[in-house]
Amino acid sequence: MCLGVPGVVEKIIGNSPLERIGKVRFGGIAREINLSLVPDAQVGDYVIVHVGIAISQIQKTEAELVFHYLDALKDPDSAERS
Amino acid sequence: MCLGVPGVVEKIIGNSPLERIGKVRFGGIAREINLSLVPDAQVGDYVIVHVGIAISQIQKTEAELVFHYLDALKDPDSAERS
Amino acid sequence: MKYVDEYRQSEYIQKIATDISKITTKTWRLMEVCGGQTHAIVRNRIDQLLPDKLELVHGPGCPVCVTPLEMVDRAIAIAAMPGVIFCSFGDMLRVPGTDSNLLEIKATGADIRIIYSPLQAVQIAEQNPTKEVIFFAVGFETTATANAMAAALAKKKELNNFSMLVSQFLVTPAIEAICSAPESLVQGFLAAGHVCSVTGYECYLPLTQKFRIPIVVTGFEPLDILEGILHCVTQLEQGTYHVANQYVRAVKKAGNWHAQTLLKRVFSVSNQYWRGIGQIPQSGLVFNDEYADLDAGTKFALTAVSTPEQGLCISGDIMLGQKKPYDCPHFGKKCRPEQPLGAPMVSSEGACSAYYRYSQQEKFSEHPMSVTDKD
Amino acid sequence: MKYVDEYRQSEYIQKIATDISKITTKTWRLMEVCGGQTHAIVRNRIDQLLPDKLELVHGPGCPVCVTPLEMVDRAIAIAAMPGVIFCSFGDMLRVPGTDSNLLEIKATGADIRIIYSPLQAVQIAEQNPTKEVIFFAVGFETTATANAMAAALAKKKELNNFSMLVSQFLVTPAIEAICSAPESLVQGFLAAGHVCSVTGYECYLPLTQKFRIPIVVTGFEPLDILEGILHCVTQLEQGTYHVANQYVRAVKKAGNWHAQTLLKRVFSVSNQYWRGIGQIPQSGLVFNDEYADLDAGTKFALTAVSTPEQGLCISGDIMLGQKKPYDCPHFGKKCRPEQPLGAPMVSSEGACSAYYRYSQQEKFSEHPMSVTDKD
Amino acid sequence: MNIQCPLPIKTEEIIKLGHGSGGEMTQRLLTNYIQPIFNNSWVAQADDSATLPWAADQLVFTTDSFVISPLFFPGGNIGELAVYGTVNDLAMAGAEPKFLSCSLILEEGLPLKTLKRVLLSMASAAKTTGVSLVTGDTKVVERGKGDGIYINTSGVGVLLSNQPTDARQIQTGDLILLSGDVGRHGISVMACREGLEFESSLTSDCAPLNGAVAKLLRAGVEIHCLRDLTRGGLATALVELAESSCRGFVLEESSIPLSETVRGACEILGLDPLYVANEGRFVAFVPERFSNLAISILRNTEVGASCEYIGRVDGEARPQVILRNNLGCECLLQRLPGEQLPRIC
Amino acid sequence: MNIQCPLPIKTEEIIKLGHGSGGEMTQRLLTNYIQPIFNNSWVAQADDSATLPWAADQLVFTTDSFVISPLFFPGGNIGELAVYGTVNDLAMAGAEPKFLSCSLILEEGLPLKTLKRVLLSMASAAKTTGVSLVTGDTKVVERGKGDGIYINTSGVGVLLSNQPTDARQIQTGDLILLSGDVGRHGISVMACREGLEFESSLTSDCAPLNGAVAKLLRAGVEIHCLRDLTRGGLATALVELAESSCRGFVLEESSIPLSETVRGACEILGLDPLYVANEGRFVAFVPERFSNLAISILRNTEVGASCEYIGRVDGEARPQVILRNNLGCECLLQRLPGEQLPRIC
Ligand code: SF4
Ligand code: SF4
Ligand SMILES: [Mg+2]
Ligand SMILES: [Mg+2]
Ligand SMILES: [Mg+2]
Ligand SMILES: [Mg+2]
Ligand SMILES: [Mg+2]
Ligand SMILES: [Mg+2]
Ligand SMILES: [Mg+2]
Ligand SMILES: [Mg+2]
Ligand SMILES: [Mg+2]
Ligand SMILES: [Mg+2]
Repeated sequence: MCLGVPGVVEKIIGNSPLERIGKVRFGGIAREINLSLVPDAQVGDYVIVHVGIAISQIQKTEAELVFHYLDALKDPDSAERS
Repeated sequence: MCLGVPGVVEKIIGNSPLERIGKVRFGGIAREINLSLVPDAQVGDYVIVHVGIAISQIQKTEAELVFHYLDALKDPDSAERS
Repeated sequence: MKYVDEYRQSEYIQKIATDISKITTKTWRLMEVCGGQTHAIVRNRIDQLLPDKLELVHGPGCPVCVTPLEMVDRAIAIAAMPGVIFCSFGDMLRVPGTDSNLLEIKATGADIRIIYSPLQAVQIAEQNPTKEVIFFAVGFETTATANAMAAALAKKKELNNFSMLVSQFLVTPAIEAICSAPESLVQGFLAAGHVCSVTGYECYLPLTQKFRIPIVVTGFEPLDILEGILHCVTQLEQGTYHVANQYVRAVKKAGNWHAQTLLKRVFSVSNQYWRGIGQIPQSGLVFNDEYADLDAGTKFALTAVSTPEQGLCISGDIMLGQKKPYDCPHFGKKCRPEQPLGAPMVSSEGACSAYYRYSQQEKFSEHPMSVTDKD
Repeated sequence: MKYVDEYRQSEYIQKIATDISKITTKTWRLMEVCGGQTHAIVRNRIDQLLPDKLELVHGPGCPVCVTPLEMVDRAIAIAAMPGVIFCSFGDMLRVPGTDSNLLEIKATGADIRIIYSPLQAVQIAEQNPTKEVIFFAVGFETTATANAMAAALAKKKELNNFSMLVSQFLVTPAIEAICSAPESLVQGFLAAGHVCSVTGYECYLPLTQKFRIPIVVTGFEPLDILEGILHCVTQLEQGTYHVANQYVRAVKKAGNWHAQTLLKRVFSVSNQYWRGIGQIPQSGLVFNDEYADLDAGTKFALTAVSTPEQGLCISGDIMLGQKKPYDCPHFGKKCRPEQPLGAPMVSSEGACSAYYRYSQQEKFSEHPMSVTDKD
Repeated sequence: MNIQCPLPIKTEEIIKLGHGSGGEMTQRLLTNYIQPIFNNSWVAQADDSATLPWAADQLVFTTDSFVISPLFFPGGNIGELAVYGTVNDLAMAGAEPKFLSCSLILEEGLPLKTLKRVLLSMASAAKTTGVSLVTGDTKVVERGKGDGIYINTSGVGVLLSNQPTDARQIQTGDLILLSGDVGRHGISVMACREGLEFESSLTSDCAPLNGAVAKLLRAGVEIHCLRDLTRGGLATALVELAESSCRGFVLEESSIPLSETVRGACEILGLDPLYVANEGRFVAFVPERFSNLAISILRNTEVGASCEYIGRVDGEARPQVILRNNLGCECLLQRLPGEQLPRIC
Repeated sequence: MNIQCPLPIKTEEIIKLGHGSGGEMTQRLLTNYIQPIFNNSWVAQADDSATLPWAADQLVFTTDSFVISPLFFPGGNIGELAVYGTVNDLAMAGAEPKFLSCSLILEEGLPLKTLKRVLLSMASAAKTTGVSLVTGDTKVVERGKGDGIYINTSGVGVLLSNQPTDARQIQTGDLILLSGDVGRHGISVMACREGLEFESSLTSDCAPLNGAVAKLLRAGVEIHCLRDLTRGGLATALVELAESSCRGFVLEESSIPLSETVRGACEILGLDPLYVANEGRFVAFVPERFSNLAISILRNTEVGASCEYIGRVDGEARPQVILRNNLGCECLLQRLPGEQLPRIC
């Protein structure tokens, strides 16, 4: 369950309690999203959005780990992952 | 004002106060009509109906007067009406 | 149909018309009081059967025409409220208010129901307990009787979501007002048969004497109207003035006692404003105290709104018999049935509308079809 | 789209799939806990990339599938009331109740609104003060967080025409229940990444130890799921069992503190009945006392109605990983997406529906198009 | 608050939005209802259009949408009406109706059995009139955005005669033949409308006119113009023709057939029967030399049994319609401004 | 109780029931709106049908009703849609569209200026596509029984080629040419729907396809089948064709054009873009030897600028559609049961 879609924060619009609102872009579209649960997310950050509410912020460095591993796989000797 | 249409009482359906109801026929159609204001009207009698309520009962004899007069007019000597 | 067909037979009609022509020696101006009479006359073109010397003028007896502008505005405001079912006779829907009419309000979403009988409004209230049901109770004595029946029934059924916006008129004070006007040109009256079935015609006796003018109660079929005219012209030619009853088959001198009792039980006489004419003392019927809770005017108190009549429409002059629709500069131009400027153009028995619909053949060159309009 | 496209690249997918095949030496049965994972697997036919020895079974993580029949009946009864606006996510509309479903009730006139976010339901309540607005708050921890936000906002705005019919489930007790079942064949779990973004995964640590079973938190993109499988199979082949987090970019060990705080502010843990499975202790979330006035279950007290589950649907066995949709005798016959017999056939990520839609190519001869049905 | 009805009554099989989605439910509607009921090779192909044989160098094309409430009324239903209405418009152009399209706008919640009844009526009406329903479309609108069923039918036909048949052919001296009594359709529909209900055995005049027209034309009757009477009644149809033809018509009220039922209803509601709707009546403009032939043929058809000559085209060029009434007076007939509303006075 | 607003705001000029009565108001609608805007000799005659010249021995006939909400959406409106939709159905039969009918179902309360905008769009769409709107009908339904405007258009056209163009002509080895990216119409309409609103610069793909089809056919491209993608999207259209042709199709997901906007919207709403509605896209089944010619012609048209070959007709006879996805897996495409609803998971 729980469709979660990554989007980038384009603007912070409101900031009252329970109503930290931002404009978040998903590919070619943008929508107002409640950012109250990701208080650290700033313009340019990516968040995971579920039913109109951001539930977590994407960690850039962690996101790249898998690709480092996969790119390394080209080298048949390093097929083992830490 | 006051469209009034003559119809014949075909049936008495209800008889509570303010709700003396009868089926009244007008040419090829029939409709339920409130007969409370014409308490003497019985099946076979003609009544004048205005907006669903009978406001008076037609007097058969009186209705014929004009035709007696007109029929008499044929006779040029009796053109004067009483 | 019995009691209808006989009164439309060509042969009898011709006889009586001939009779009228025979006895008419001078110019006479008669007023048919009631819109129903006007309708019968113009629809059947009875005018074509009368000698040129006789002129028929149209009276104020059309509730659609005389209901005050302010009352129409009030009806529109109530009908536009949410949670309301507004019930009205079909003819009231096109009457122009200051800015709109009921048909337009309906088109923008108001729940407005066209009913055939006031008793249906009571039924609708019973069936819709969560809605406020308001009935637009317009009319003269005849319809007021039916309205009173609806009120009494609602009371009996203890409905508290039902009320009536009343705009009711009495014929006798209107006739008196017309006779009293110094400029009045009316020489005889054809009184409304259906009103008299309720009221009787004793009330006319003092008027004939006071104004020395004949009053003839007539039915609404062509033969009734012609016979009424014959009675009236006969009196005029003979210089007499009394009340005659042409509509003997349905009208008794004392009227309908049951109807009168019911009317009195629910309503009291009051002053009344007539659209286009003005205030006429003791010419209206409003709820009496016992029925005051059914008064939609009180239940839905309207912040007083000044709705002065527009200057364009000369309906007052027309209803008082002083002018004909043709005399109105707007007739058939700015004012047409599909776009009425005044109430007499609305109902098909309103004087202007009746003239418009059935008299166009004389003035084809001004045919409205050729008028291009914004619409 | 960033953080989407990278995880769907064919080249990486092939690499990781090859990796999985390389290390798999025995038959393993893994359960993907969440309907979103099922959807990604079946929609993309990820099963075609896996060695025959690996079997994926579908878990109970679809709120559409596990919401009790009685709750659906209750939703239908409330939605059918006059004066009500009933708000729901799109997927709940086709779930079969005892005699009907929300889509049918809508078709017969109920005001049912499909919303994208619980916050819209609050907005609708604000905009319609004369109506009762009820939101069907189904979901696991992730959606429950959003539901809690809606409740807190409604409270803050002092709306008294807003309430929520809650049917909320917790994942951890369900995993524990599956592991505890003596007949369980599941050897490893792919845990739901979005649930864990809220809850974190510390709660899984005792489970891996108690049942000696690997649990891998995964995202929902094809690459996420494959990497999760790789992690899980690696552990199984090595005979280890611990919690691994594949979805590192979005899930922290401790989860989202703000979300957890909000959840606790509004809801408390309770026993919960799961459709097809039965009661699981401490596996639900209901309003705590402070928010009890928002509970539609209390506000619209339903005269207790016994709604025993029908015997036909074997959804419980399917959700517990004991049977596959193909094992159900009704699958694709009496039970089809346009006419579901059980909840797993309803939502496109319900196990039966997913199998139906994307697996027909193996059994064309039974193609439902050729089934003539009354409809 | 307590809910009265713990569970909703089992809903019958009804139209849902999904039936209009273009997916599996739409497909089932097509294969289980439309195709077996309309049953011809074109609808069986289930294309978005039909490719039809055509052997004429002219084509008569017409369209009408039907939005009647109630859907079923004494003597007919919306399905029949939709087929006959378009067939009649083709017949009125002097054409033989060939092919019809059928486009449905269904309101969410419509019982499928109601739809089936309507479709069966359409199929049988098509059979009666010799047309095929060859192409169609189905849309579903949300509850409260429709009224059960709206149907559009469009039709194509071939001309039956080389003589053009339209208002511009009307000539001075033509007689006006009315195919039967007027107002039945409007009054029989009104009789079952909420609030105006009355008792009567009246049925709608709803009927196909192409058979009668074909008989007249094939017998060599010269017809200058044909017009079916619909929404605005006899009066409106004639006013329109007077304008289009730039001729004046004179009618005799006494010769216009009218049933006692229609009269009674019009009296109590304050309506004029000449403006009440019809669905199976027409007027034909016939030169005097064909008048006996025309009436004798029409009298022998089912739809024309009570036909009458009701007037003639006047020498005078004024485009107007005069009704000479039973009292011997002349009334000008005009279009009504809008709908005819029941009157109280 | 006190009435807030003592007098209602002056209503703008709106549609009333009288406009559908067949009387004077209907006439004015015709003479002030329909006739001057559609402006051709057939509507000027104001008959109930149009008699049209026809110089072919076949006739392609189609109909569609348009019930879209909102009436105006980014990149188009219901009027354009109604003309293009029917023109496209004719084009898809390999026909040159000739004449269209226009039947309006108007809801009481519709502003006349909205109607005018829609009619002007229809007239201009007709001009663009070279068809004439020759016959029509107008009905008015009570408030709450419609949704502003419903439009039915039916159309007739003549075949452009002697080769039949329909599902039964599809042959093994045919390439499937898709005229452009999918899902624009559905998503741009959804973007302005209450509750799902999102920001995007997306416009509907709503466009006429007859020009492009005519170019292909006139250049001698052999086309076995044409189908425009409408309600059920690309997937539903292809499933239908697979069934009608009794052939299997294999598609490459990577070659199906899709805009970033449509992708984004589909991700957040949980929709599958292959099932989202289009109004200006089509697929053509082309034998391999014409594939270069076909794509080079289509690329040079406005509606086909982003066209691509997306798959081919399989040798195997199973009537099914297989999508080979970006991961190299094969998915069977099927009709959806009903409408696609937004998902949460
Ligand atoms: S024509 Fe119109 S403006 Fe003139 S008096 Fe009559 S209603 Fe009034
Ligand atoms: S196929 Fe249908 S009946 Fe069988 S388990 Fe799945 S949902 Fe239940
Ligand atoms: Mg037509
Ligand atoms: Mg027609
Ligand atoms: Mg016609
Ligand atoms: Mg279609
Ligand atoms: Mg409805
Ligand atoms: Mg079509
Ligand atoms: Mg189409
Ligand atoms: Mg198409
Ligand atoms: Mg028409
Ligand atoms: Mg609406």
